Amino acid sequence: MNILEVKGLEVIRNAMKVLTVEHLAVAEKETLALIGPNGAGKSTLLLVLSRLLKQQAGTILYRGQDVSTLGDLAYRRKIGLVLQDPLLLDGSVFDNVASGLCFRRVPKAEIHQRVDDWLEKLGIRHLRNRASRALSGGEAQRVSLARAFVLDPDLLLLDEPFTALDTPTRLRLLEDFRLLVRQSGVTVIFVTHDQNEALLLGDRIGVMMAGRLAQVDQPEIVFNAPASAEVAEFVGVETIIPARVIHQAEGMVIADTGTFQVEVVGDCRVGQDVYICIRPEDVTLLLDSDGSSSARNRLEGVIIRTTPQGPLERVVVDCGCPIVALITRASATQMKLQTGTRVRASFKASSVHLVGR
Amino acid sequence: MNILEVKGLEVIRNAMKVLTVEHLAVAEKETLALIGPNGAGKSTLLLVLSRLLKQQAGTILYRGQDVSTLGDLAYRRKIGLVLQDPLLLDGSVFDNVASGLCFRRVPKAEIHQRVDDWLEKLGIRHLRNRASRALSGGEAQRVSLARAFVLDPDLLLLDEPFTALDTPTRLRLLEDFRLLVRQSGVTVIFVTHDQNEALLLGDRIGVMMAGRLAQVDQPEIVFNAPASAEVAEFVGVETIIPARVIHQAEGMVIADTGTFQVEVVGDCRVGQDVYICIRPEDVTLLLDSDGSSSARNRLEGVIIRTTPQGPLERVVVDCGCPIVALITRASATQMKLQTGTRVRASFKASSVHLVGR
Amino acid sequence: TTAAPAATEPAAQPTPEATAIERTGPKEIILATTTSTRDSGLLDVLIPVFELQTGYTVKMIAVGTGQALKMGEEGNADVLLVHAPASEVTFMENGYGKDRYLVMHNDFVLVGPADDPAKIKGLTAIEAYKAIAAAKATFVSRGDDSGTHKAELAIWKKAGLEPKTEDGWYLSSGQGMGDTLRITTEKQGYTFTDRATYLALKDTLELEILVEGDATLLNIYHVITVNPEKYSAVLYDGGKAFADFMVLPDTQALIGEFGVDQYGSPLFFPDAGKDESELGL
Amino acid sequence: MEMIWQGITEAIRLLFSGDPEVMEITLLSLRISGLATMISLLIGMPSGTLLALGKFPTRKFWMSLVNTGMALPPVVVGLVVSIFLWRSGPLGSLRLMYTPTAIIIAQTIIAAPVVTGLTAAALQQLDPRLEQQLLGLGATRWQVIWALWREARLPLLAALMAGFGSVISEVGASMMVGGNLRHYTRVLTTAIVLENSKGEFAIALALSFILLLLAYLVNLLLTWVQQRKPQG
Amino acid sequence: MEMIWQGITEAIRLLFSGDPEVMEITLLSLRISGLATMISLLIGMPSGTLLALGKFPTRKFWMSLVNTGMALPPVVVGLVVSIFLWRSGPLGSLRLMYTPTAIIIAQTIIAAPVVTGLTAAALQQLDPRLEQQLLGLGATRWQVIWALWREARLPLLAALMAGFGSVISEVGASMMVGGNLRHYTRVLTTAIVLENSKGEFAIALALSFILLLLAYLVNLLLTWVQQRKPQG
Ligand SMILES: Nc1ncnc2c1ncn2[C@@H]1O[C@H](COP(=O)(O)OP(=O)(O)OP(=O)(O)O)[C@@H](O)[C@H]1O
Ligand SMILES: Nc1ncnc2c1ncn2[C@@H]1O[C@H](COP(=O)(O)OP(=O)(O)OP(=O)(O)O)[C@@H](O)[C@H]1O
Ligand SMILES: [Mg+2]
Ligand SMILES: [Mg+2]
Repeated sequence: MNILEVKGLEVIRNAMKVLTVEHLAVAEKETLALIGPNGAGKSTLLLVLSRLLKQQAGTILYRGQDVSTLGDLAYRRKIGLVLQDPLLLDGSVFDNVASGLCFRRVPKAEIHQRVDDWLEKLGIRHLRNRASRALSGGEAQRVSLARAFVLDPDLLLLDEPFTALDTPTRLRLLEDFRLLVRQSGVTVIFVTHDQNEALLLGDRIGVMMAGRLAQVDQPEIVFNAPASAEVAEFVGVETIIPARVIHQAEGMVIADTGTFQVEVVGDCRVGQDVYICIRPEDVTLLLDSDGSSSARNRLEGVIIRTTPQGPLERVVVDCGCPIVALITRASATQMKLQTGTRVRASFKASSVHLVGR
Repeated sequence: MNILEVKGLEVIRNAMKVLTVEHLAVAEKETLALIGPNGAGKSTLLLVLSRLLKQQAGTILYRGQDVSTLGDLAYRRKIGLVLQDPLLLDGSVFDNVASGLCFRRVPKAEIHQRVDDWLEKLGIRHLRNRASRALSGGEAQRVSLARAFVLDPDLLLLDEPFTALDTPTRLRLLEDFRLLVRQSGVTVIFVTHDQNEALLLGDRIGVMMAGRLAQVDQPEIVFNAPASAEVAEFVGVETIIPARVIHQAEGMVIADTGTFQVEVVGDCRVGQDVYICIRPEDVTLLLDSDGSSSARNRLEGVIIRTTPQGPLERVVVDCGCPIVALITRASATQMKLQTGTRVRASFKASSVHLVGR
Repeated sequence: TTAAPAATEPAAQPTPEATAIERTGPKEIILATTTSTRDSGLLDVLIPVFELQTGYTVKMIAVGTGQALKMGEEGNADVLLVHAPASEVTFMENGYGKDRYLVMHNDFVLVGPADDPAKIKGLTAIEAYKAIAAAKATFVSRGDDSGTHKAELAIWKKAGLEPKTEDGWYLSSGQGMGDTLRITTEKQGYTFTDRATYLALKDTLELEILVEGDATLLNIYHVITVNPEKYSAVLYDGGKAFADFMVLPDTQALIGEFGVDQYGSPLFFPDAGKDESELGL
Repeated sequence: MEMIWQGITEAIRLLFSGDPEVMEITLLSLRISGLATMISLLIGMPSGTLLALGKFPTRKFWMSLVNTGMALPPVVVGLVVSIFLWRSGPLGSLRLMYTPTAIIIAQTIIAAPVVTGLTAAALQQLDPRLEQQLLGLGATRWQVIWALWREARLPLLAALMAGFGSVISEVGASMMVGGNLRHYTRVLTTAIVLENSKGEFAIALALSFILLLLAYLVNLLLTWVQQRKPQG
Repeated sequence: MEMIWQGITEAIRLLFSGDPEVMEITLLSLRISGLATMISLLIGMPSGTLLALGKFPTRKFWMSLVNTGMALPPVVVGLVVSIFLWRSGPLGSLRLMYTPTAIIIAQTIIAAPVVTGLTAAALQQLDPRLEQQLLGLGATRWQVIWALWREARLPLLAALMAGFGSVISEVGASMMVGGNLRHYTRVLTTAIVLENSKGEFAIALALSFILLLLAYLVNLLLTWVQQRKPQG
């Protein structure tokens, strides 16, 4: 059953239509990650879902019931909300984390217990009696998280909840959070700019673009089979080349870019104009001298740029048009890749995705 | 010549000593990335460096001159500052970006030109006349960045400047920013929680821990040869095993963990208690059946967990004590790695680092 | 502030219960009077005696004569103690008042700086006014339609003059006698005042009596009960009791003695039972 | 100058001799103005909150009306209240004229707009997203208001002080509707005017000092409350 | 009740007939109170800013003094100013007593603490990091203050209105130090008191309405300025 269902939503802010959601359903116990460019309307969607911003059109159903008939308060008491800014109240850290429980008139002893529990989990127990105005950015964010988590809600709406946290804490928290979500069966909708987070936590990922949900799907599908060139670009498909389908047979398609031809697993009408989308991590680089590979597509080219990207190296190869590959630093060093090196970029027919244009 | 030099700095906030920096020198045109856990004192350091918080002890030299004799205003007019929160002024986006130039009484025409230029570069030209109160989080952050960049300062102090930006924008901006920094020769000190950012932009990386600079060094050294186990843990060295040096000869050391022995390129006294530090991306996994490898260290074990991490897979292998490896999704699929699979974890003697305990 | 005898205090203590009874009970009357009678302290002596004798509580509201008469016209007061005979007659003729008794008089004086620039000392009031106008010496008028103001205007009229504030030397203070005297001191001008107020404030002023004892300078006080037929809310019995009290021989004696120990001479002269014509009007 | 010293000496003497009449006047002032301030708070804080947080079309009009009300002259209030409370007025039958109650009514009319206007200004200055955050935490309307009041307690206390200040110090209305009746409606300001018009400047000054002292003490008390709260 | 209608009718008549005396009194009120408010702004905004942003040890003490000053009774101010300006007083030789200047002095003493206190409260309510951000952008002290004033312009305008309101509406001080001299120091409030004491309630009410109208117009003007600014 869907815990939340949105139909025909339209939101106008500042005399501009900033959000249009025809339909969105979030299942019980599901975690939906929202990603998208700045100003796409992600925060606006969370605000509307928590009834803090009234929509100009459309309905929101909570467990099948229209929230406007359910009553805002009753509905809000079922959700936990973390806004993009921590917005702490004047008072101690404890006061802040306890505030939602106080509003719900939870007995004092229980409040203490639950708050301390969460302060501990978020590693801010030592800040318990600190004034909320005297916290660092990350500390404030943790307080804001504790404040929502302590409520033990049915639905968590989180707006970039982990951004200000340091990396080890974030990784640990992501892990803990994933377990917690699985165990408690809470439904989560969260906004993130970190695609790893979306991949790790999201049962589904929603990509918002210019006020619309451009795609809502399983992470693998969003990342590997984006619905449009824009989505593809946004989710890190770095090689996007316009092409035309010239052959189609047995679930295999050949697309021609003008410079080279690419074999793709898929189903497209001959003559259709498409974009060829290839994720950089799906591109393997071989030195000219190297042996064979099982990949069907092999393009020769020259490296025009390499940039480090975490433990990986991002390599741009000019094969007529630029193709981007992401390879481990180890292979890059081993193969002595540098600008000017001639390489062959190879990728499987199954890791190429075509979107219409 | 050092543009900035800090000596014997001590800062007390809230009756607690939150910052102690014995010495820190930042060279002209250098980019220093500050990383560290939440509450470590990174923001505090930037505040002190921009003379917005007075230190209780210590001096700050700007181009060899004590800033307290230079005068706060004259000094501040040489720097560009982005605080952790955007803190925009009431008014339009244009007003905000122009504010620093207005304070400096730059001619109006020039202000318009420079502001528009930066609005364009940061992709917020369309928001030029928008009220600053009606921006999304990422939009506000971009305004805050434009506001500092437009000043064309000698020294940029940036506190988590790119956090709220969406991934493609952030990547593009990082690239642009790197070029800009190189071209303009501006000195940059920036705080980040994204170690990639630190790696990509930082000429050196400073690791702050509990109010102290635990290590300041080239990125490779910080990441591969952390100064202590804490730093190691913080910079993503996931395998940290206590051991004792049992043999030393010709720049090679053998350390014994009790369960197994590890060969390390390095120089340590026999009998010394150390931690063995191995970065996950330096660990290769081989199936039992696989052939040889040039790596000196090979440990057998069973996979106890795999988690996706972006385009990579994080694999924890129990070899008596857990060893963490980061491998491409492609290899993981190819090798059919999953919990329970028996594998050999192998790593080069040169990619192991020992820190004293 | 401690002029009232201690014995009268219980009757007026604002205890909560007492307040409640007073507010609703018929034994509480409102006396509207002029500021001069209050500022001189005379009523602070008389009212406690009245309250003790009759059991009534008096709310003495000190306002301008104009406002006092207006309060009577609208039934907002039960009894008036005022000194503007001409207006009082109109008031009675219009049926707003029921009883009107002559109570007492004192006199008006012309005061001015010791150096007396217009040289009016010893002149009659009318001559003095003419001299002031001729010299364009500063003259401060009350200008508030009070009894004093009306008396002052009557003399100007008799002198055949009609000074205007636009002329510059004739000022209109629009305030009570005390403040007008103070302004006169500051401006080193002349003013027309009742003797009682002048004597009460003499120490803080730099003014001297220059003209006095003229028949035109009489200041006559009447007590008037408000006609209950116009407004049923008016407490005629109480008002009448107060009016009667004011003309009692004992009260009249008190009036006559008031101020003697402080100023060496009485401030008011009891006139109960006399005819107005006896006072030379 | 010398008069001011006399006034101070006299004030000290009056205070320490415990002159019963001065005590009575002082306590009455405190009681009347305190009560008027309380009632103004009861009226002004909710209305100010409504003006600041409410979203109704006539909000701006009401706001400028309230701001005008902040400049309501005590004499005008005194006059209008008199017209209502006089026997000839529509509420004459209540016999409230020239009672402490009448002063309280007039002072409430004076202080309520002050408290309302400053409450609204205080709340409007808060980050509007704070209200959202509170609602998001499951607060009821009342809990949101309560929390916002806590956040804005500094300017709200300033509003309270301004309200109290405006009534303890006004004289026009108290004089008109109270009548300055000895032992009954004579408060500090009306007593000062009386002593002044009697030429008793030293006593007037002494009463003035007592009045200022009173204001200062109330003020200290509120500042103390204000400083103490954050720990609560 | 009926009297109030009479008052309104009378007010309209006086306004539209352009009665020269009413015009004169109104303009004088506006001029005196406007000037006093200006001077109070010149004194109060800097001092309030200093109190809010300064970091000196006696700050709290000064703050409570200013708060007390907000409750400064006009009659007390009138009395003390009188004592100074009387011929017998230390400034007697300036011959300022019973002149418009005297009223301006007294009203300034009344309004300055109001403006100071509300300015301080307004600035204290801002995010303290805003000051840091401005300094970080290279603003001079003055530029920081100017920018913070812009940020807090809503409550600052409220402070201005409160200051103007407190002087246009007070009567005690104007009466005492101005003397209510016709054509010279008679302002709206003192004229109201006079007409009231004459029993001319309708005219008193009419003048009251004019006074309120004036306050409302000034208020509308300021609200309009306030609404207009953000575009600037
Ligand atoms: N308070 C506001 N008033 C009016 N318009 C707003 C307001 N806040 C945001 N907007 C506009 O609404 C649109 C959507 O904003 P929203 O905050 O939902 O974006 P977002 O997807 O959360 O972006 P970000 O990743 O930067 O947080 C943007 O165009 C933004 O400029
Ligand atoms: N305004 C303040 N007053 C007092 N103490 C503060 C204040 N701000 C931060 N602190 C404390 O000072 C220490 C350092 O804070 P700082 O903001 O420098 O941390 P940070 O390294 O920037 O952390 P983060 O990554 O969370 O932003 C922390 O312990 C914090 O609690
Ligand atoms: Mg957002
Ligand atoms: Mg920080």
